[in-house]
Amino acid sequence: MSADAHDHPSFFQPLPGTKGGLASWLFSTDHKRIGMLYLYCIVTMFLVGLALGFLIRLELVAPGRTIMGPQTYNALFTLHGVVMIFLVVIPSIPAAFGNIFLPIQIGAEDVSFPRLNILSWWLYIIGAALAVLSLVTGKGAPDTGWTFYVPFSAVTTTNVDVAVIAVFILGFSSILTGLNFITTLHRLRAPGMTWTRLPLFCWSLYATGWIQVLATPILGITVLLIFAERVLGVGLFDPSRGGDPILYQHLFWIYSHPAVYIMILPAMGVISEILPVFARKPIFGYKMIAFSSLAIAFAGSLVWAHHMFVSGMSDTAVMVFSFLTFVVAIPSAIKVFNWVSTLYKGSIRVEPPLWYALAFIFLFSIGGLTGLVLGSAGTNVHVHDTYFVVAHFHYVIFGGMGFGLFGAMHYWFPKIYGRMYDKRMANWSCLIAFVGFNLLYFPMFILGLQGMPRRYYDYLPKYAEGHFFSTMGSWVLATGLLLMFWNLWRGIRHGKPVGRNPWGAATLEWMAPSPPPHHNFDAEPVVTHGPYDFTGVKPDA
Amino acid sequence: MTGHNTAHHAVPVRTNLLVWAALMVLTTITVGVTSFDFGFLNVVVALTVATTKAGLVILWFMHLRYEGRVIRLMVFTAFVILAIAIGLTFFDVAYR
Amino acid sequence: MHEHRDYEGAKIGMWLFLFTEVLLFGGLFLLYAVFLHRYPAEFHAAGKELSRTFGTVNTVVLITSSLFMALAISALQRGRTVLSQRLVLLTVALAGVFLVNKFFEWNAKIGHGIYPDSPGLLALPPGEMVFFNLYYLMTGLHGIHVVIGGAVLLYGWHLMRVGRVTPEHFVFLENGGLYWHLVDLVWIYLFPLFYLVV
Amino acid sequence: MYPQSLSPVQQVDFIFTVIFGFSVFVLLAITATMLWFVWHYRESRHPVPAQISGNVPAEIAWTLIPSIIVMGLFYYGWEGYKALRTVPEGAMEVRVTARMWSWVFEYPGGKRGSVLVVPVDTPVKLRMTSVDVLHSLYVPAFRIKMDTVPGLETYAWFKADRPGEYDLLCAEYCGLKHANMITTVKVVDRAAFDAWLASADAPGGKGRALMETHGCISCHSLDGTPGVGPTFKDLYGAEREVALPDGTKRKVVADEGYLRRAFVDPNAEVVVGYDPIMPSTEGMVPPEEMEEMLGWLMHGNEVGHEEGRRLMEAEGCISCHSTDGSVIAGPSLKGLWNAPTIVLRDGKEQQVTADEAYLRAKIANAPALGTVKGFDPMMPPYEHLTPEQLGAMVEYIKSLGEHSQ
Repeated sequence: MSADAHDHPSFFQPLPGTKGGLASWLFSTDHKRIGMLYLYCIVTMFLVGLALGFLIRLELVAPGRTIMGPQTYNALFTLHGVVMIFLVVIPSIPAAFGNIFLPIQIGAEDVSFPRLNILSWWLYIIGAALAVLSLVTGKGAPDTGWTFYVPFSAVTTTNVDVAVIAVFILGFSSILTGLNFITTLHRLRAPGMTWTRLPLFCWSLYATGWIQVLATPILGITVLLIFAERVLGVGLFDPSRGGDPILYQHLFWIYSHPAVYIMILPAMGVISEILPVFARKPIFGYKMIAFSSLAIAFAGSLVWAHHMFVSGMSDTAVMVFSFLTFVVAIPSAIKVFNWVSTLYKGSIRVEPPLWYALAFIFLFSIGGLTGLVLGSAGTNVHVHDTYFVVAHFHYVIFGGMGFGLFGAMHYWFPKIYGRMYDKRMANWSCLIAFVGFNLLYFPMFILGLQGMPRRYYDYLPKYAEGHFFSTMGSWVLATGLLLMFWNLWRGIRHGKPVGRNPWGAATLEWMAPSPPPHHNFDAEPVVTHGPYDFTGVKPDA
Repeated sequence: MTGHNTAHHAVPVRTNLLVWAALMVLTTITVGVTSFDFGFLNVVVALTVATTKAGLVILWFMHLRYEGRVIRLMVFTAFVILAIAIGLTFFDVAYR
Repeated sequence: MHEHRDYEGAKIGMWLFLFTEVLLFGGLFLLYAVFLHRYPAEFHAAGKELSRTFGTVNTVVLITSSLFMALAISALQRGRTVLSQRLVLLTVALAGVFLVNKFFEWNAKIGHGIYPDSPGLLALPPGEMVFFNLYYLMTGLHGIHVVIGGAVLLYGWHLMRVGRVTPEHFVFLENGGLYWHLVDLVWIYLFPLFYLVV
Repeated sequence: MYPQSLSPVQQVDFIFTVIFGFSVFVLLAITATMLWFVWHYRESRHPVPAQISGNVPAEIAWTLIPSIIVMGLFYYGWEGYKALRTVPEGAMEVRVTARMWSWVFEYPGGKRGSVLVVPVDTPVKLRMTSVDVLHSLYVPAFRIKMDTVPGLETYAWFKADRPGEYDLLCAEYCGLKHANMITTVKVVDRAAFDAWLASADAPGGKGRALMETHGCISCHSLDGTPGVGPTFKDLYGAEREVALPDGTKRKVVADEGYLRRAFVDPNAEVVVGYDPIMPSTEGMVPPEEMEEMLGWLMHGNEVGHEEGRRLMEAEGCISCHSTDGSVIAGPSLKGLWNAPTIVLRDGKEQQVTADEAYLRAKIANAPALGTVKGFDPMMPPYEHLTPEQLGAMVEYIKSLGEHSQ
């Protein structure tokens, strides 16, 4: 631990006069401890999801049966989706790093509702437990895909009931986090922390919070309707009862498209933090980036039906939603241009977090640009529900949010633990993961263009080559990621101790000791300059 | 943060009673007009009355009239998003 | 842990929570709008099956309960704790009246063999099936909110009695009141949509 | 560029090319710029950063220019979509029914099959629906994809410009055998198509059709159910008791001679239990047509295994019920005949035997008969099947062997 630890007991240590122990974590209302609980749960769940994805790829290495039967395969990709989307990607950056750093970045002691915060984590755990329960109870693991499309999800005999309740509870957990962050940002900013001095990470969490609050309830009612259809026979999506299955898709995507921005916006926030620190200059166009977060959050809630161009929806709706989809591309493009410009005439120190940020920009650009193919109505028809889509969203979500998360881990690691990981190893793991990632997902674009539909247990021999390379890529990627986690794990225990501000960053969390003490600051800080004003700020490591 | 509760505006009893009376009158109207048939306007009339009633409840009973700009803007945003969700869905269902 | 006394923050949080409730019902309102558009005649026919009297009485009951709630807050702000307590109890009592009413209404319908998945319902035309399914879902979900709202207000009453909600610190009751008004608000829309739909 | 003169496939491919070209350019530009900045402005080479916090004209430029470009992309994308959705006049219509996990294509005139056969250079409009869950008809070669939705008719169209065989896949996840819901679009020349369409695949061919034309079927069932007159099922060669006009009864064998007599003078020997009300066909039916019908009664009426197998493949039965004893989504047809079976019906277990009556009823309306224990209730009803088609299927099941033990 660093020298600071003697003066201020860090949040890892028990509060003076208390016992500590597991209960002091599980029922803690300290935002940092809750954030750490989330972080460890999310990393665990990520490894589970990774293993599931690895098995899926292994099955697809060659046509025909390889290691499992079709029912197992269908359950696996459903589980991979549910775990990755609801247990990893949606909470990931906001619930882990948002919880730990949002209050510190604005100079607050905690979030507005600390008890709701721990409740939110408990709901997450209950949701995760129910998701696991759905595998071992009832008539087998859900086999619907994470989208739970009706009528299939209404007629399959697998245990969809428990799974949708799990999703409902996880949604509630997400809502509480968003609600907490919005209120915190409105009410608990330190003196001098005006909205235009807010770190961009906080701006992105603010925009995310709004999506969580306004979109998630729609998912809640949608999954409840599946439950009602299965258990009570309320057939609002059942055509034989006057219902309409396409309406399910509307409701589902009214949430799930904005949810994509719940996933990516916080990662964009992380990148906006990392780039100026390592370029040693202010972020290019602060207001534009902050505003584009809000613009993405708003415009992102207008485009849901671009997932439904071939669903049987009206052609008019296709035109409207295709148009709006192209509109939402613009704020994302602005962000990318501003990030690249931030590097212009900087004094760039290449450290592991920056590598992850650069990888993010590259992978997210591919994801975004292939989104144009999907947003364009004519081309969407051909690639919809093919491997092209699988590749596209893995580039956006894994390449974007995933590498953003890894970037955040490497960036804030010394702050959380007061130690530094092995930087050489971190660079290598980033490179291996990057190569593996592209080897895994790039062939999927080609497979999709050739007409390989997604969610196929088996495939025609003409797609064998692409699948083979893709599976190879999954091995390389897994190697890179395991190396990365191992390196971080070793860093926690044996890393070189560091001081308060090893990167020379200017946001408030770097003024607190590493690791931060229980109440974050000795005295309430007064903010006098912007978050990316590096004049006089020096790295102290 | 602010430790006490001075900013609160106690709504006069009279105002509350007036709002209640207005809500009752609107309820009578909306039940009463069902004996007339305005065709498709029936729904419009019913929803206009309902929205007026909702406005009264939000502004006075829920004190939105006395809240600051932040909360008002938030309420507005929430209803706009709901309206967008319903409105854009009709690009599908109305043209299918 | 130390207590936050940020009333404005608590209210913002409550409003945000209310938005989630609005959007939760919003999904169902969306479905209602679409199906009304698709089956206007069937909705008209099915709407006639519901008792307008029950609906109107319940509307009056809920609006009046909302008035009592608003009066309870005003009374508390003026320091008249006992009056406020009584008004809260009156509000909860009206919630009970609403639920009893609702019980008889549902009971009558179920007695006629009209409830989700019943043979009687499945024999109806598709549009009417949708109408009744929506009716049970939306009024059912609303009913659950009435129960929760009543429970929250009862707890608020208890807090007043033990002196944890006071004329100085009443944000719990105020937020409980906001929740209760929201329940009223949802009913203000449900009433014309189901009982007066023509 | 005159998009009107392009086929939808060419038009869509054109948009692909444009978007990919644009994307590759942007990606390379961003990546190269980024890496060059990182290298050029590295700390050791550029120790003092310039304090630039923005540049409004540049930001406006890279807001406006992409906006204009993406609007252009939207326009071309929409044009391509319109081409995919605008069916030329006079397109041949084929009805598509998707079900777990097979396709049924129904042509004008009622011919049905599980492979989509179309003539070359002819626009084909597919009018699609589903009987169970969502599926999606996807033919990569024609760039078309459209969900099939229960309770809704959707459409897609294409024009094949050269003969050949193309994959037709299901693109919307639909359960266990989603990946096997693949069939073929067979594009053939016009003459071959016409010949194929005209080829009879209804059992019995012309004689059977004439039976319908002359209204015989309305009184004489084909599946054994009693009607106004005796059933045709298993009639040829059977022994029957008949009543003569004078009231005496005797036994006859329904051989060729009897059948001929029955055509000409039907009320001379009436099967006991029926009224003598059939009009004579003499003068009503040309002799050669009578011969056709007679021929069908004697030979065509024996439903063959081949026919049953063909039907069960066309209707997609085989995609859930194996013929080799393995279990897919439903019980195997092998050894099913007369097998004791436990079905769950209204929550109760019942013991039934897979006999003729059960199998016919089960195929025609599975949901009404409950579910075989251990399987999911997912088999849709097949109400469009005629009694003799059901008979053919049962015959085929019989041919796969009786339940042993």
